[in-house]
Amino acid sequence: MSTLLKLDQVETFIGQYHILQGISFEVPKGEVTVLLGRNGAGKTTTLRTIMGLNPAAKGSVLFKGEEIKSLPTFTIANKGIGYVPEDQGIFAGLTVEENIKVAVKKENEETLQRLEWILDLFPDLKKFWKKPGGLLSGGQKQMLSIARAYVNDNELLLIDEPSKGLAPIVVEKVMESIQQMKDKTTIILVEQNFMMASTIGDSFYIIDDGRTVSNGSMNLLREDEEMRRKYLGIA
Amino acid sequence: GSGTEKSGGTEGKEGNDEPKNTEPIKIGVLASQTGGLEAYGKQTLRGFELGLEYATDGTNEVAGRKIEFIIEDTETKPEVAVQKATKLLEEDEVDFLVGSSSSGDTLAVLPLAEEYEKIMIVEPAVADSITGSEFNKYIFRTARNSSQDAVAGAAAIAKDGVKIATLAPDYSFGRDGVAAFKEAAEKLGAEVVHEEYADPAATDFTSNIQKIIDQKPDYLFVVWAGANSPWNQIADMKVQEKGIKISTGAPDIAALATMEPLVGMEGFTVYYHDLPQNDINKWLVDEHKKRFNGELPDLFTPGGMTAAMAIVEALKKTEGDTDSQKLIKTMEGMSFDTPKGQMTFREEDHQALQSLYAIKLEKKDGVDYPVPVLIRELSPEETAPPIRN
Amino acid sequence: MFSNRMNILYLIVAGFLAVLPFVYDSRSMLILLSQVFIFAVLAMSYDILLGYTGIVSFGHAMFFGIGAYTVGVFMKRFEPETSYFLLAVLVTILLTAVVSYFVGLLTLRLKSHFYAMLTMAFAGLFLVLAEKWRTVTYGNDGFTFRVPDFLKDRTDFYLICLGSMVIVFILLKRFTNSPLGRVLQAIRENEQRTESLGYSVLHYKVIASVVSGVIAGIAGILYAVSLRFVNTSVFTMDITLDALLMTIIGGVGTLVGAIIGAGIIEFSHHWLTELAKVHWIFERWIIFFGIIYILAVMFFPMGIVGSLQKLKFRKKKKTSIPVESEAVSQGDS
Amino acid sequence: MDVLINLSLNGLATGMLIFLLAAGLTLIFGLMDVLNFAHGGLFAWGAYSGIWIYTSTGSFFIGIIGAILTGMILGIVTERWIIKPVYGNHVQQILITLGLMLVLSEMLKVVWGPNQISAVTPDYLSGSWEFGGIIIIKYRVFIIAVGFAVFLAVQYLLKKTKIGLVVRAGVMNKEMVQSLGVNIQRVFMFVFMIGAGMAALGGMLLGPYSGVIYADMGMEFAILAFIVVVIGGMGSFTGSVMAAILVGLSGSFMAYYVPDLALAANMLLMAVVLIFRPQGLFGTKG
Amino acid sequence: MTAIIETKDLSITFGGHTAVDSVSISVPHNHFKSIIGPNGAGKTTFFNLLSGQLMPTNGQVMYKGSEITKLSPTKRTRAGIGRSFQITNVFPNLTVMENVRLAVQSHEGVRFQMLRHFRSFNKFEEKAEEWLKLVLLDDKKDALARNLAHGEKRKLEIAMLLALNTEVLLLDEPTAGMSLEEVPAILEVIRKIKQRGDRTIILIEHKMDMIMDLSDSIMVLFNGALLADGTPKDIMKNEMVQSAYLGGLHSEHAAEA
Ligand SMILES: Nc1ncnc2c1ncn2[C@@H]1O[C@H](COP(=O)(O)OP(=O)(O)OP(=O)(O)O)[C@@H](O)[C@H]1O
Ligand SMILES: Nc1ncnc2c1ncn2[C@@H]1O[C@H](COP(=O)(O)OP(=O)(O)OP(=O)(O)O)[C@@H](O)[C@H]1O
Ligand SMILES: [Mg+2]
Ligand SMILES: [Mg+2]
Repeated sequence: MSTLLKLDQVETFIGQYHILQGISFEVPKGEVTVLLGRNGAGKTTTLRTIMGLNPAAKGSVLFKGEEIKSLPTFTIANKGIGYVPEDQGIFAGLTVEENIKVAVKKENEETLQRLEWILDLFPDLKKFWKKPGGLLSGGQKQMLSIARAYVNDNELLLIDEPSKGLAPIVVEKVMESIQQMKDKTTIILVEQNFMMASTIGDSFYIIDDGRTVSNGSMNLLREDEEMRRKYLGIA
Repeated sequence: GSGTEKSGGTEGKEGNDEPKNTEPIKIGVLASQTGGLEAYGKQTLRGFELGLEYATDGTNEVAGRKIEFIIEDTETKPEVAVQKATKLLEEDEVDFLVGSSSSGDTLAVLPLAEEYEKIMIVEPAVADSITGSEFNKYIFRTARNSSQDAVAGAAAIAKDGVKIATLAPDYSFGRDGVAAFKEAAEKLGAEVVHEEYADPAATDFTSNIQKIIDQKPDYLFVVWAGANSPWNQIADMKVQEKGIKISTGAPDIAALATMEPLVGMEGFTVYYHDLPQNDINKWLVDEHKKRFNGELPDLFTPGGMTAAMAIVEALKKTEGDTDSQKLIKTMEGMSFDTPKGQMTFREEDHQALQSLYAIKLEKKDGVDYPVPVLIRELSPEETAPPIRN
Repeated sequence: MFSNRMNILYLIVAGFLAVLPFVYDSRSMLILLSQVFIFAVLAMSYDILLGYTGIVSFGHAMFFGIGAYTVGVFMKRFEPETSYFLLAVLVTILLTAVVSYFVGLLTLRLKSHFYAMLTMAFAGLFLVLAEKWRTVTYGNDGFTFRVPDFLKDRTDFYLICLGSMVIVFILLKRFTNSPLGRVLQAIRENEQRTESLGYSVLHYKVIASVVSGVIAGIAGILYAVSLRFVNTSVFTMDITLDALLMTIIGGVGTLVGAIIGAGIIEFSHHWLTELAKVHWIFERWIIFFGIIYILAVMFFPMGIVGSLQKLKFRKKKKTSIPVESEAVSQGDS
Repeated sequence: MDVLINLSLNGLATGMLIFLLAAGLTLIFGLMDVLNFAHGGLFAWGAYSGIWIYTSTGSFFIGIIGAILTGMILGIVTERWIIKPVYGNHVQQILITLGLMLVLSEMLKVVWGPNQISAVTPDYLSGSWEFGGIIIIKYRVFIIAVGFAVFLAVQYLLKKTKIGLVVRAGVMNKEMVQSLGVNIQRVFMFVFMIGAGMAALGGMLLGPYSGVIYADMGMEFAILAFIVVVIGGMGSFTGSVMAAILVGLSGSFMAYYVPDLALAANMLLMAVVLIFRPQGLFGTKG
Repeated sequence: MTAIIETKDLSITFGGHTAVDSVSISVPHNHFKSIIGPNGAGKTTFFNLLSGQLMPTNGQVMYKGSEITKLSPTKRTRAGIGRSFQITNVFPNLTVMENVRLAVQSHEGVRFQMLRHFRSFNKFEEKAEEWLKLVLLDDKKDALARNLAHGEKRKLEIAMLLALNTEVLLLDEPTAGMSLEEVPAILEVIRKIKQRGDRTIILIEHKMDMIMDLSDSIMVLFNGALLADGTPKDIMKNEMVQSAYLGGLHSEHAAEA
């Protein structure tokens, strides 16, 4: 299987702070790669670096073999990368419909179909179609944020803690949806919900203090209690 | 204050004890070189310079003393005017102040003239209160004041039985002007049937004009200043077609250009370059054209010249003595020549009485704005305003 | 109070300014500096609103004007004596407190721009009042008045302005560093959260509005006394904008910034107009003045003081631990 | 009756003119949330360049086009150099745009001199019709027509394209719209350019309305534009039209019926609207 | 046991949509109650009604026997109802320390003190530091709140609530986004407070193991209405809860537990 995205010794500064100090990983096409790590480890910053929101100062970010490190965010997005930020990034004053409309890149049949699929997945969004995004409940915002990323035909999705604030049954649905998309879309997932991460993840990377410190296949982690304890503090 | 004693004292001594003083005489000129009244400030300054030259026959000297002048920009802000005036008085130790373009700036400076006991020639600020309620004896005004304008305006149109409505901007200038006009017009037997005051910054004057039309006066007398003006709308509302004649003061050339719709109106003016027929004015027009590539002197150019001429005249009389008390005595009642004929500082309020001109706006070939054409000269006696100090 | 280097620096500067008139005898410099002090007081009062409570007011001239007119009218109507002057100060404090209280109550519930515009409307109404109440105010031309003897001498007046500025600075420094001041900053950051911490936001905002209004009124008094003249210009938007510009150029939320801003604007104004006489290029000096504003934003995005603080901080802590001092809120105390 | 009709018509026309002045600001301030104090400078430049082109070519129409182009070019330059670094920061916006305002209005004097300049209506638009006591000024009818046209055009732009949405989203969360693949900088520049063009158009049309243009017209009318945008409700185009007409009508009626308060008309109107509707006429709560 | 918080027919409608629908509950003193329910069920809204951020369209809120339905959030906080927010809600440009210090200051009732230097209230800072230690955030006390990672902000949010030291604690998904490793520590803090036995806690969470572990009782909201209110065991057995909230995976999970 080919590599869709490859980070090599990426270092990122925010202001004068050296946040990422050496992140390297490869994301094989069609797989779910999970980033794990403590609060403040640099998971979110890694995703933001890929998106060009906190551009990397050193190292390389290759998407389909092309260096995207210093491209502007919108260009990166238009290469087929979707992003669900950890704070959801809802446009509070826009309705659910408008939030999605802003995201849509091509208004064609396919998009409509995907939209239908999304609304089946999250019926709440349909119910509150004309409601300002800012008035949604926490979980509904999360759904909207995911929906916005799903509505386009993206090759790569960066999803930052999707399960946060979602009811268990919805978490399950999101997991299913990720499975369904797998053939077309590659996913990088940051997730604290280990049950979810371990169920749908194919491989994992652990980030600590701005560095990738360990990686392997998810099966490995599921079985290796030692490693879980060491990096994740769970048995 | 300490400043007062210092400058006042030494000056007095020098003036009295040493008759052969050869130190230069200094004049501080305050004018708006930036801001809204910039155009007026420039006219005053050009006039002033020409005036000094004319009055001293090009020597810039009087009674053996050189005359120097220092120009300061008030920016049309009272606090700047005070700063600059103080600088002139304190640091440059000027003997006279001249200025300024705005009434507000001038009013703010008046107390300084008194504090430092220096003569201030007010030019071209028009507020009545300068020679009225705010007057002090160091103030002399070569400019005409609002009341003189108003009296001239009245003289141009008011007669027994004439019904007049007025339109003025709703601030001091407009209110003062109309009050003075009303007094003068009623003295001449006319009746002011309606006073309309409009927001000077309004985009739309039609409501005000509508009201005036409703009153069916014979004349509409307009007191106006500032770029935003009602002329267009007066024409659009067909005021003249309704038999209401318009009268107002003719402004400077730039503003005359906006008065196209009022061709034919009768009013008055302070100055237009071909109105006063005398040698001084002829010289002014010629020199001005020569020096400023063909430009004509405008509304306030002769005023600047007049201020300079008044100072030189007074100094000639005191033989170069700049003692203020002596100067005041000399200047009270003093008559002097100006581009607008002879003027006289009235003893009571130091207002220069002067000629104004009843005119009619006419279209002239080769001139792209309506031109004020003389109907008759209004003599200084005729336009003398009431004494209000 | 005088515990660290910054305070010693302030003390030195204040001391220097206090002896200046006795060693450097330039009247226009004194007047210019007095002007700086007066506007510094105004700008500091504005900083309480903008920098510490996070509200932009377009109507600050209202309080400045009330102060200016009160003292003007008192001196004109009654005798220019110290007792009447003190009475005028008292009346100003009262009037500005009452007006800022009610205007505060009426306006502070509004959100940002709407608040700004409503204050502008109120200031506009005061302007019209000053214009129309001609028997007292003499309309827009205004009037001159005499001042009590102790305010006449420029040096004395200079010292009074300097003293006022120093006192206002110390008081406001205390005020902003007090527990109450800290709550104001919390309101600036997150109003709703402050509320749910158990602070009633409106009370605090009204207090800020009153404090700021009263001090602006005092600046107005000094201003009118310095001119011995008052006209409607004290109520115009220009005054508010001046306060705003000085605060921003100096750095919002720092108080010293307001003083420095006042100095920068008054002095660059002064120098530019001087230059205008030297070279024709500077005849349109206002263009250069405008360029100064633009450059100020580009090079000192957080205002002079704010940006310097940030710089100083960077030098001190060049580390990878993402720790940052309260550059914005804590000021220099 | 005639009086009422006259007052209403003139109020409406003035309102439409004010709308034209404010329309650009509705985009720049209302929608993009940029406190642009240089807006007055933009429409003063529109007025000067437009009138200058009009008097030198003799064609009013070319003058209008010229004004709009001038405005758009200035808009692009302004956005690129002045506004871009300060999006989202009101405090910096105030300072930098006030600086720009000074530069713009002083530059007018450098280019065209400090004097006021007269602006005449083209022959085919000057004069008025009179029906009984009702006077209809031709130029005002023209203004009303242009006002409506601009309103419809912008309304179309905002409603039928994603631009309005994208701008609003961009103001709320710039990073997020970019993450969704939108080049928000280009969109902002485009909208700013349109706003500046409309400001210039408004300035140009104001010229013949009052017969004169002058360098300080900018600040004077900019305040009016701000009033309109705020009482209309930030970012609501319909709100702006309504507010502008309200300002026009209230000015017209107050000048006639309560002249003593005419000076305070706009401020009173704004105070009343904001006290009773703190979010503006067409603003959404919260 | 007397009720400390009671609601009677509490309802709120947003333009036709009833987010909380006639909910009547009663929470005894020093009780630990959890609220579960699908997304959009009205849990947060219910909190908003308790803490005063929203006013109900109908019904009453009672606190210690007296009605507080119309009281402002400020007054309720002072009366002893503190809350944390689901969407992180802190003072972004103040330091972590200052964020907590403000809460301590409020708890100490120092409100309109305007001339004393804030640093003279040293004990506030000491107190604040203690709270920060408790939530494992003391190493970040000088950082600006906005520069914290998401999980760190959640801890700050909790510290601020704890610093208010109120009798009633309303916790809205306190551990959402917190890392696996640190959740136990926060749980421990909550557990300790519970064990002290002088606080009433109402918790909204989607983490079932946590809820099962801590709660004395659980109430379930569905479409705004109160579906069930009972012991954890009873609630887990409820079929509706299983099918519409927990879903397949979790039922197994619950069964295991
Ligand atoms: N703007 C910023 N300025 C300074 N430090 C920052 C900034 N943004 C993030 N940091 C710091 O960078 C580190 C990494 O943050 P990041 O958000 O990537 O962590 P994370 O792994 O996503 O954590 P979490 O699980 O809590 O979301 C944290 O210590 C955080 O405090
Ligand atoms: N201010 C408001 N205006 C309009 N609707 C609102 C408002 N607040 C909440 N709602 C609606 O009320 C419903 C309940 O929202 P609430 O936030 O209480 O849900 P929740 O149970 O906390 O959900 P979650 O688990 O996702 O946080 C939602 O459908 C939401 O859209
Ligand atoms: Mg994160
Ligand atoms: Mg919730």
